[in-house]
Amino acid sequence: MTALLTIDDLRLRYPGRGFRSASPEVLRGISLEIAPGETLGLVGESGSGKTTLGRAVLGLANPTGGSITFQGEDITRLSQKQRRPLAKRLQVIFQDPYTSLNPVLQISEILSEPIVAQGVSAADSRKTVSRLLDQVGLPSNAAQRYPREFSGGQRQRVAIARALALEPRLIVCDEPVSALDLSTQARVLDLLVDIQRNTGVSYLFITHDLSVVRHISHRVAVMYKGELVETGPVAEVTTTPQHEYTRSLLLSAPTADPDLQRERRALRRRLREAAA
Amino acid sequence: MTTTEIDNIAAVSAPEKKRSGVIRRLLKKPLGLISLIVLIVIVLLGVFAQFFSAHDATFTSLQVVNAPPGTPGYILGADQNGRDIWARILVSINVSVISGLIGAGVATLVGTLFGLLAGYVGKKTDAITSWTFNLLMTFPALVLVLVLSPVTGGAYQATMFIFGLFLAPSTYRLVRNLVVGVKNELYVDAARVSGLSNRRILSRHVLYVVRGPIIISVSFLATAAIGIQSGLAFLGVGSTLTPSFGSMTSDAFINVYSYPLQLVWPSVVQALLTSALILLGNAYRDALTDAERPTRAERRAAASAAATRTRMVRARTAGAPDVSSARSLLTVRNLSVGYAQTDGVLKSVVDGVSLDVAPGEIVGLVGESGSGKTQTAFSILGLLPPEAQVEADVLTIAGDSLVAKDSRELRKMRGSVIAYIPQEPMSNLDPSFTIGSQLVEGLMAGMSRKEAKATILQLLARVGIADPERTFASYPHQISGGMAQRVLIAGAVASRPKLLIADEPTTALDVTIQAEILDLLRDLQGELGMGVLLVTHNFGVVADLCDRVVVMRNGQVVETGKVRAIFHEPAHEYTQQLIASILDENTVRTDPAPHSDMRELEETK
Amino acid sequence: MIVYILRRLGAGLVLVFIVTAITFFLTHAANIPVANNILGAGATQDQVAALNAKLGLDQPIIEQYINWLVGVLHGDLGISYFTSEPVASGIAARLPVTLSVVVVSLIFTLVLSVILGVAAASKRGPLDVVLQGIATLSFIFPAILLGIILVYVFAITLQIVPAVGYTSLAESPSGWFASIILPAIVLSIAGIASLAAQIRGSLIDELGRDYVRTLRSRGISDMSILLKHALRNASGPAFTTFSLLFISLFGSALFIEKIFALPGFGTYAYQATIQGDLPVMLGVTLFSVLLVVIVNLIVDLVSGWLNPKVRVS
Amino acid sequence: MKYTHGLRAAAAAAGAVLLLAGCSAPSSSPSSAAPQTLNLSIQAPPTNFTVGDWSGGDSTLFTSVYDSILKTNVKGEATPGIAESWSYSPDKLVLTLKIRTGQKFSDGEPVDAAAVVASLKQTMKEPSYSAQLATISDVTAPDATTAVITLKTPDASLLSKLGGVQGGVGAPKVLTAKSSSLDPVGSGPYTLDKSATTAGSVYTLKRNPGNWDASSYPFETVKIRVIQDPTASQNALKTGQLDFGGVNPDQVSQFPKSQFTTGTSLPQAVGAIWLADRDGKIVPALKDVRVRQAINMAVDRSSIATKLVAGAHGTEQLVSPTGAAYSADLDKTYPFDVDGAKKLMAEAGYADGFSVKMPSTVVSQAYDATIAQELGAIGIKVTYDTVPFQDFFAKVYGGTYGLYFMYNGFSGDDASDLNGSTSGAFNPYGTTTPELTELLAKANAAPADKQGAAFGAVNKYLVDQAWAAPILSSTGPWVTTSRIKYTPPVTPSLNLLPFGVAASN
Repeated sequence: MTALLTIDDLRLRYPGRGFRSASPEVLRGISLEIAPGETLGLVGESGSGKTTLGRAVLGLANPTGGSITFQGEDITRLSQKQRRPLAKRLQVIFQDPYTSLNPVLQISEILSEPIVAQGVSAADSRKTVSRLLDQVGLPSNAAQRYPREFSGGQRQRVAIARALALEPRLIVCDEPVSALDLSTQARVLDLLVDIQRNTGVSYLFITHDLSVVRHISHRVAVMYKGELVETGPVAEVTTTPQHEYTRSLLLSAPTADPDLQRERRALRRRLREAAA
Repeated sequence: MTTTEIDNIAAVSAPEKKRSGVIRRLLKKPLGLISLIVLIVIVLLGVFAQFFSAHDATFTSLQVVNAPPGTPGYILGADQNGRDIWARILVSINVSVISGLIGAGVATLVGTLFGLLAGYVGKKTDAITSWTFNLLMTFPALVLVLVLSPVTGGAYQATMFIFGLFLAPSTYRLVRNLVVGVKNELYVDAARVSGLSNRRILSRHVLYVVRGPIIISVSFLATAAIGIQSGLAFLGVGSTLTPSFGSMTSDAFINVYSYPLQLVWPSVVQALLTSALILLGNAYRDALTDAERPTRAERRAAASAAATRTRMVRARTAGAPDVSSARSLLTVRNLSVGYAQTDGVLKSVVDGVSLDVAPGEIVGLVGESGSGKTQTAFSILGLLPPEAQVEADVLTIAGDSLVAKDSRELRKMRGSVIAYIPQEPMSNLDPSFTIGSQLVEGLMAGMSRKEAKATILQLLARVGIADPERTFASYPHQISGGMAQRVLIAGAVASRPKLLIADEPTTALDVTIQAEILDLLRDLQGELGMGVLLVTHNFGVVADLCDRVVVMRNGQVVETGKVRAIFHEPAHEYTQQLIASILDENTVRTDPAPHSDMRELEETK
Repeated sequence: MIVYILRRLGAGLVLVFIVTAITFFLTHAANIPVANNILGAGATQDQVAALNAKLGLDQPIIEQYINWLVGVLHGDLGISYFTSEPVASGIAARLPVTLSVVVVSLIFTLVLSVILGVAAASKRGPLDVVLQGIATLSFIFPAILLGIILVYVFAITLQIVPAVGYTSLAESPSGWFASIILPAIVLSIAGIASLAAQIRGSLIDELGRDYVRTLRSRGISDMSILLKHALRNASGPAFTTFSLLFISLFGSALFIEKIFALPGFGTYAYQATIQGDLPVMLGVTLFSVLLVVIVNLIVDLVSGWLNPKVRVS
Repeated sequence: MKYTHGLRAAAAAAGAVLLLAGCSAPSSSPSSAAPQTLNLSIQAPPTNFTVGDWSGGDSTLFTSVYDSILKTNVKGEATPGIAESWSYSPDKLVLTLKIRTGQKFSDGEPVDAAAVVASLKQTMKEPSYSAQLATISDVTAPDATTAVITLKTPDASLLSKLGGVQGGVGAPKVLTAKSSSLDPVGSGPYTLDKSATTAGSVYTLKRNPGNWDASSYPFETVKIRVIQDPTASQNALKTGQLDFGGVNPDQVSQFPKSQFTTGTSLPQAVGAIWLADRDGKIVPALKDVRVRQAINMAVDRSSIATKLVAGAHGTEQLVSPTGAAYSADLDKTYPFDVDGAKKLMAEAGYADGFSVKMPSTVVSQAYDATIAQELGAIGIKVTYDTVPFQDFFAKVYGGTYGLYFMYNGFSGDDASDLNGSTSGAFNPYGTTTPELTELLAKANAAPADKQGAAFGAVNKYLVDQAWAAPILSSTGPWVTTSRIKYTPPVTPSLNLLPFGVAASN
């Protein structure tokens, strides 16, 4: 299998405040691959480094070691200018639909901006905008509105449309549904799966929610304290976890069934008492 | 896309249809409109000075020296040199306006340009420019102006140019800090990922967003520049023959005891000019905040307790039936919460809610965002902002009615009978005080400081904090989110409340921590026999903790029932819909990644 | 902590070095005929040259600056060209005057703006509007007019304070206070408005924060929340304004000194600059930069103390 | 005070005037109820106290710490000082001074003829006074109580100069020492109290009971503040922080009779546009006498004197109206006549006028606009440079300006007035004519009874030649607190003799 994205021994340490003060490493040698059309779910608790990994792929954080290869091209350390052509192939959907859309721009401006930046005429970009709105299930009159006029789920659709504008090969999804309501969450996930089926785009899907991961991922990678502790097909990892951390993660997530949850709680308590 | 969401768009956007711009909003404010008119009138008087005055501003007539106001041809009188005060005021307006324009213009241009660069480009640029602007701030500007006066010839325009540079640091700081804030916004990241050039990001995203505060600062800079010019002229720096408010004041100051009015005229006009500028700036800021308010309101819908006053709960009707049973810990009947809109219409967010919590019972209050669940919880706690209009037939805790209680009585209840656990652990601790001191404060009413400390240390140990002494002395930023939530729980149960209201107590936490906190809550509830009202949108949490569930939607209760019943046999359509959207643990994505096709595609490239 | 203070002071010294250098070279560029100004009476070329030699003005510019720096390191700031007074004693005599006025004025400003800001933030509505009106009015009210009114009422009519001049604190504390009270009030007037607005704004922000609600949920009194918790957290941004205020008040002291005939630092600096009295200009520059550095350091230390997060370890 | 008072500059030590000076102080010793402190103000601080180097406004400070060879009393007469008597040789070229014995400098050294010689020689050397003492060829001290001044040409104003700053005598040991600039060692009626003095802002004088004339100076302490702002000094006067000040006529009523004494000063100074560049070095037009005359005709003296400066009189002469050289007829030489002035300008070849730069100082500020306008009416376009007063004379000597407005304080004698008007700051380019030189020489050498007429001829010549454009001679009201007895002097701001203690009722 030819990987679309290959991450090899990626390390990252944020610059310290003083001259020599070093902060702890956030990424400690991460290696993973994403195939074309595949969704890789990246799970971990806050501070595990999963968001940093996504930002490193997007060029928003600077790795201190290792490499990121995208479609055969080393994109580990590109200048902003070198990175610009990459926008056509690599896109992002952020967690917070409230801050990922510029509040003072109309939806049409938000959506046409990446297209125009690639040199497409304004008239053509208008057509693309209405196609995109249709694709994410928003009415075409949404183009003339501002982000604040939409609900969270609708905004996240706008963010998805923006990511799709340039027909990318990989979209980094950083917790795209965690800020959404339950019913909206399911619909947005369905939309993402549909889009993947239609376009063959790959997702690096970052989340802390195991049920979301199950829903959308082909494969799952589990991060813990800057390291990858377990990788594998979603069914395997979520049913027969190998790593202890993955196990505790699975047991900790409360399930939406009072009786099942009581069992899980008891199991967890036993495990903890055994450990102690 | 469901039809409900499309409906929502229409519904939400309806009042927004006539989306008035900031300028229009500004003109709608009486203060904004008046100050704008005053400003325009003053500026026009200056621009067309020669049409409004009978004499040249520098023309002296010895016949009218110190003539009183009303002298023919000299409306405001003449000064000590026999010059027309009115004519001089008109010319002074021009000098002031030009000074304001130059000073504020230079400061804004320089400050904005370098502020953008420093905030956006990187740490090194930031360090260098910040250092340079700090230098500018320490530099004695007057020295430079005087030293350079042979070069500038004392022309006030050149002087104001120099002072513009010295005013620039304030704009620089403002813009830089705004940009640093905006730079970390996700939409700027998104723009970068979208392949936008730095210039485009700066001009379109960053500058566009920070322009409001810059425009406001311009009004202050202009006043400052006008003040500086008149101050310098008062001191006699520069040409003394150019009429300006400062030189007029200086002339009049000499004669203040003989002709005090001569001092009043320039002062009044200058004050009018500057106050119009400032009030216009203020009105613009208000217009800008108004424009931003909807987004903020949404983001902080629950957190808008921007007041220390407590909202009293009003009885809906006199003699409402007392349905609170002796067994019930919390009884709520027909509770509504509304907020008056700017157009005077009351917008209801909670509408006729009734619910009960029995002693020792955990009741889940479930609903999506905007369902009114948090507003319901806060109205029970008496923590809604004063704008809220709260009414209820019955609102009783442990047999004690909250209706018509004043804020002091409510506060007493909050300290003892009823307690609260918030959602976001970090933001709910005062960053400036140690954990211990904030927790002790709540107990000080009933016991000595020593006792309170002992109680809190004991509690900290009880909520699972390994080193209570150390945590007691720590500041909030020194502990983790999970610890902070334990601290808040300790704070809530410190007074051994009968009713605990928890607002999404685990939403901000990682799943592993969430599980521990849930365990802790259950244990404490068992020990203390508290009734708990648990506000949440997480059905996993509901399943874990709750005995009964109240489902809310659009401010109303749609269904109430035992936890199993809700999960297994939801009666209401909405509840069914909610239960159905729960991502099933058993469905795992099985369709294979279509990488085979893609590989072919890759290979043909 | 001490390392931090020393480092900041070190950075301040670099700033002093650069700012005085700029002043020095700009003054030279402006080419003020110092010798002619001093000698006056149709001085001959020879006399001018002799005086220039005496003042060291015939040396290369760089050397003159280095000489000055060396002098400063030995504690010698030079002698005024015009009043023959050693610059150090000149500053020592005048700085306390201006500092007295500025510091007392800052205390007024602080106290009044906290009262106004807290009142406006906690009692929103009509009172807020009235307070804002007062604040705006005070901002635009001409200081000169206020000065003359105060002098007329308190000095001339009531005769409870002097109209001009300065009495040193050592000489008579009550005389000192009487001699600076009016100037300090006049100087305060503009700052109160901006600082009160600042405090009001950050207090309103602070009162909207989550922890305020949590504190209330524990039954803590409104007064304690407002004055102990919210005010302390709101004071951070206000303190930054405070340091800017100090700088601006120090600058505007010149006008006050004129009206009240105070022998202060501003007048000293102004006269020196007009005449091209280079040693005084440099001394004045040095001290004003140092003052700004120290005030900024104090403000940072205080706001560090107020905000445990940025507290220097 | 609104600069209505004159500016003493006859001795080049010019400055803004707040004080008037004179003599005939009460010789009675101060009563026990006498005020201990006299509070005065000056507008500009002195640059230093070194003998011969004194410049800056008011000379009261200098003449208080240094005794002078002679003294000038309130009537403007030369009276004994360090020299208890003096005599001229018949040819008026040798002045012999008999030095008083028993006087001591504040460092304990005796005041003798050698000190007098050293001080006078020092003053002659310094640029500030060298021009004014240029008539002196030598000074010698044949013995400890005799000093002899030899002159190149007779100088009728010499005695007056020796009674002023130029006659100041300091201790020879520290005469030129650096310390003397702030720490004067003299034998005057007062000593400088350094502990209560801040150079540039407050000067405190302590009475020197050892001075031979101590009884003329009843105040234990004299505190002299530098107050630049006229309103501030008026405030200080009203609150009693100052004991003396000049005010505008319309302000007199603000000082209640119960607390203040008021009066009107003698003519103190002449305010004139000094047409200094009579050789046309930087303003060629001024070389032409017709241009200078045109300027004289363009100025509306009587209006300026009555409207701009209440209480002044228009004048066309540089001498005091109280002196013998003054002639009322001369004030009709150049009546206000714009057309006539224009005609003269055209005749001189300046029909289109010309542009000049003038300095604008605190002293001239009140007149600047009017002067610019009136000169503008005959085609002379005036632009102003703002010049701080301290720099004014330096700039003028530096030859920066062809013409400027300034006051020249009257000295009490025609000789000083006219010698002063033709030298120093009022003749920075040193212009002269053979006729003037001759007229001056004749007048200076004239016997006392003929001097009035002789200087009258000089005066007439200066008026005819439009040497300057005099505008007004100023008098003005003064105010003192009622505990002070003030005697308006002929020569203002010279010394503390006009100040005495009011008789208590």
